[in-house]
Amino acid sequence: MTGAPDAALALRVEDLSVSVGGRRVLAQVSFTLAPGELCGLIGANGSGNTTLLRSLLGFVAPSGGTIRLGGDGARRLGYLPQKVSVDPFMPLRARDVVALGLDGHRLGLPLPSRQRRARVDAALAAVSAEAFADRRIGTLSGGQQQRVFIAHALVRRPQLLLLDEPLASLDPSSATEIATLLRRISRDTGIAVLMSAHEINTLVPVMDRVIYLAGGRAAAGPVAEVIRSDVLSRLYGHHIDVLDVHGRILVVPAPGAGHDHTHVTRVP
Amino acid sequence: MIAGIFASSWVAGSIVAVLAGVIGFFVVLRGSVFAAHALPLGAFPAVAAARLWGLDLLATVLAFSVLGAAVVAALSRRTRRDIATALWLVLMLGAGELILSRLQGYSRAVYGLFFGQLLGVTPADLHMIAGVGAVAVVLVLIAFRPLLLSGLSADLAAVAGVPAGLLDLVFLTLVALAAAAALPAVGALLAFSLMVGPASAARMVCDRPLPGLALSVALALATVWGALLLASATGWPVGFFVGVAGLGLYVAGRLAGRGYAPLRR
Amino acid sequence: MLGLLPVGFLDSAPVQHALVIGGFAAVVAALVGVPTLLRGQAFVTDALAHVSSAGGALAPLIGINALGGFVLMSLAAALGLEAAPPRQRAERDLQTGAVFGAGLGVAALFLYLDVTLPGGSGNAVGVLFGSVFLLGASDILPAALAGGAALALLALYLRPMLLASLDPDLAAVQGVRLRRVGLAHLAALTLAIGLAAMTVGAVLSTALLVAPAAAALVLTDRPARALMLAAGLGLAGMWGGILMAWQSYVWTAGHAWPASFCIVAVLIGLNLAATLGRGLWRLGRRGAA
Amino acid sequence: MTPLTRGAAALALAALALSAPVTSAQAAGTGPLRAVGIENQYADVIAQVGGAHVQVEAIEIDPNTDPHSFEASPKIARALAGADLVVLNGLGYDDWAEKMLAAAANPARQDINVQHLLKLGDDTPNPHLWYDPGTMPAVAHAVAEALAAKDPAHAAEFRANAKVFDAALDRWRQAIAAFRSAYPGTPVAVTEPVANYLVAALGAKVMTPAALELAAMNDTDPAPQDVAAQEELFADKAVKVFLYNRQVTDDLTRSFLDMAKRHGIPVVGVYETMPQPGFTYQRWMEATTAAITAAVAQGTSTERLVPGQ
Repeated sequence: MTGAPDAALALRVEDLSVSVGGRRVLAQVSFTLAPGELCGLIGANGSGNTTLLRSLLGFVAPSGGTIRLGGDGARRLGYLPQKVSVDPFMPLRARDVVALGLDGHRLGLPLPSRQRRARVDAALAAVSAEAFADRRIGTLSGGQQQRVFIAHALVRRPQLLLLDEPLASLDPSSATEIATLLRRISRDTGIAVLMSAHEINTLVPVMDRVIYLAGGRAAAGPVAEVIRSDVLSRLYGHHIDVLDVHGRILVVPAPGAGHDHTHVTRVP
Repeated sequence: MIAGIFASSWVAGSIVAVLAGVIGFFVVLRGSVFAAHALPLGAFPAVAAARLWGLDLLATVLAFSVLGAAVVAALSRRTRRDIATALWLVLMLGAGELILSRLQGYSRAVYGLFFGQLLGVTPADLHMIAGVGAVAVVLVLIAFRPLLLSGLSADLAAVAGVPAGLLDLVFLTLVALAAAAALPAVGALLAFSLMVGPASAARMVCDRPLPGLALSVALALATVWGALLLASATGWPVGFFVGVAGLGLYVAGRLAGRGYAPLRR
Repeated sequence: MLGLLPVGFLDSAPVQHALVIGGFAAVVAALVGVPTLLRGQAFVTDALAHVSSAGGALAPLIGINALGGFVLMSLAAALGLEAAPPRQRAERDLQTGAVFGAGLGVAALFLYLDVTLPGGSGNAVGVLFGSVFLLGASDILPAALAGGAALALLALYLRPMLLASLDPDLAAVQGVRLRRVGLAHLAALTLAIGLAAMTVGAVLSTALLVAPAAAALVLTDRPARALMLAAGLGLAGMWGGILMAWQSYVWTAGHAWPASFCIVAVLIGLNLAATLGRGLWRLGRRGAA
Repeated sequence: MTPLTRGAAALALAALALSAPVTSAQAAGTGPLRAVGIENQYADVIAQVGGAHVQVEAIEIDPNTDPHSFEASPKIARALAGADLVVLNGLGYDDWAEKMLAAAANPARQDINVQHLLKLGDDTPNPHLWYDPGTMPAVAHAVAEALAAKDPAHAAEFRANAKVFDAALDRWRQAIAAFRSAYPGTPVAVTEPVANYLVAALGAKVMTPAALELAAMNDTDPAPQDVAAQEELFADKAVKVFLYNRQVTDDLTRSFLDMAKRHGIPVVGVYETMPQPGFTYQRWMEATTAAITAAVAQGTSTERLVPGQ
């Protein structure tokens, strides 16, 4: 599905449709992502977030549409799956986890090299994890582990970093920290970041673009152009109110429109 | 004090210890303890079949162990792994009993598979143990990083393009190889003890994989040598000391791990 | 229906005892198997069954019967496991493995002493491969006691067991004493293994606990139905195996197949059929949708 | 090198240094020879032939379990490695010993494998060779020759002792001949084929289904039909005596014992190893034969052999 390189864009998705087990999960989803952009992928459970990410990774074959990756055409993707649960007694330091991101798929014993160490250090520095780089992964807090896994995904210098619900299991302050961290990484390195979330407000201050998924369809664009009553109403197929309460966004279905796909973003 | 313990026993015990230490490290890391118990014991019908049809014992045991690894790997995609393993094990033990009942004459030698005779290792056994053991250790070291990564998280391994199904099969086959090599010396039951105890203590003490692996091997060697010395001093069988040392190492590991790794989270 | 059975089958005293006691054992084991699998303890089951060999080896040394030694040793192992229960499944497997290894080491010692010391009689490892056709009227009482106790524990603690297997934290919040439930479960498990060991032997008793319960849990999600299905499948496996063992005498001219093998084979066959049937049914439903 | 690996290496070296192959502790000509009988009945024969010039050790005193599921200890390994003569049964009955002797190869040691001595094939179904009246005389003579080779100074004494041993078996042989002529073709039931060689020598017939004997011996499940056939033997009083293995009992054999008692079939205990104390091999065999005779003649049971009877 990967087409010709498109130098200006990190990712271009056109009319992507995906069916899983005979059920259409995504219908004609289109969006683009430029290098250095951070894009939020917002949608309720079951609205196709994970399927979209998995089809970008090539784990799921689309039934229609195209996915083009930018740059030199090599599929340099970083991915952080939802909820990586770690055995607390795993004999791996944070540093070792990051190193596995670099060459965990290679055969043979890991030979220490200056270059390898430098890249691991750089990835750890990028997520500000130097302080606990030599601690066992199982002893780190959820937020610290999430940083290490982001470094694990970053260390191979991807063009595009995909993260599935990276904030889901974090407390609000850690979530904000990680969101800000991702913002900084995308700005500093030019990596395009696509992260899914249930909750929009943590991402509002950091994201450049948003893809809003509902019922398998998507509305994509800058936040101000997508999170609007008219756009979301069209997406859901019935009236939706978008309220601004002291700087927090509330997506509320109109009374009586008790449809399956209605979705109220949680206000923390 | 050492008189009565033969050089071949020391060497065989040391090879099995290295093998168990290496394979056991990944058994513990990947949570494949049940498979490590079931695959060696699943060779029970192989021992009986080799006698019934006059087959080569090692070849038959290897074939059954590898078949077991393949079946468990395949079945665990359909059902839960522990259930697949349990069902495979009881089917094999039942089949072993069936084959045993077809044998004429005194055929209880097949039960020798359970406990092994470390002191009865012949030079021919030694070559076999060393050969199969070397293959298994080399394969583990080749697949070191993918095994580590998929042990950390199956999802992360999949993202890195590690073929999970294949790796799983390779790993279970390695466990089966290790078991086949260890059978004549320490038997199916104690090979397992040697895989679990040292590795579980090592991963608590070491934060890094390679030193952890080295410590696992060192503890396994210490277990075997200590067991041989104690057995020599007391006149009791080696297996008793191996089994008890395995539990001791596990408990020591748990106590060592309590300090810094939260059990409850 | 009865007319379909081979001549002499129901008239044979060994068969009658096997059908009654074996059937009871199969039902108890299948029922205990359901919460056992829900708690993810297939390995514990197998480990306790194998550790019994130490009890079998101990029995002649201290002059008790093999089954007594067996229950004694697996109960000791169960208590050892419950003394410090870890939370993660991988950790529990490791702990089980360590206790298992120690149990077998002890078995190695007892077996050694059995051979080299003058002592009582008793076949130390014979109990590992029991036989359903050797059950007699004298086995009814111990079977009823062990099975009754296991069923009583199950009846008392089934709901907390299910809740604790679903979510230990939730169960703790609801006032379930996890330690007590775990202990009750292991006690019921040990009794069920002992009962199953009387019929198919200790090392194969895992089959009676795991196979029917696993098949039932494939077929239904509801605990009550799973219990009923498991009991039915266990009974079917036991009786089918007994019939197969009886008939094999005819098939192979005087060389019957071991009853334990037949029972295990039928049980696993039923399990495979359930798994395949469920898969086909799902496939069919998907095709229809 | 970390301290740990250094320690491990040191340990390894120490182990290697200590693990030099063990040689016979016995220098020729000084002190008594050392011999091992794997089963105590063989040890008894060695003792009778060797007299004061041989120090004998028995390994299996009471195999009330399967010798295969047992792991031999260094003590046993030491005894075997340091012995000048080892007698083992063969036929897989004590194959742990075969393995251990192969592991501790010692050209100075004489190994007498009774199976090979009697030129029996590996497919011989019954390993309980000592119940055959032909076995022990052959063993005694082989032991005498082996000892004579080790200690030529006492060769004549060893050979004479073997002749005495052989002659001492005459009473047993006479008892067998008397039984043969008095009770030809006596039907007997058994649990395992323990004493079947004696049964054959007595001219008696084992009525128990062969598959059932095998199942009992090898711990596999018996067929209900075979169990029923055995029960019928008791119920119909179709057998005159039931030979019961005293040392390896399980549910199967116990249920037969109960049945035999219920139907008034006399029971005679037979053994995997020589009952101790108070028995020699000759006395043991005589007592067993006398017990079978008493059972057939008077219907008396001898469940446990007691010395002095």
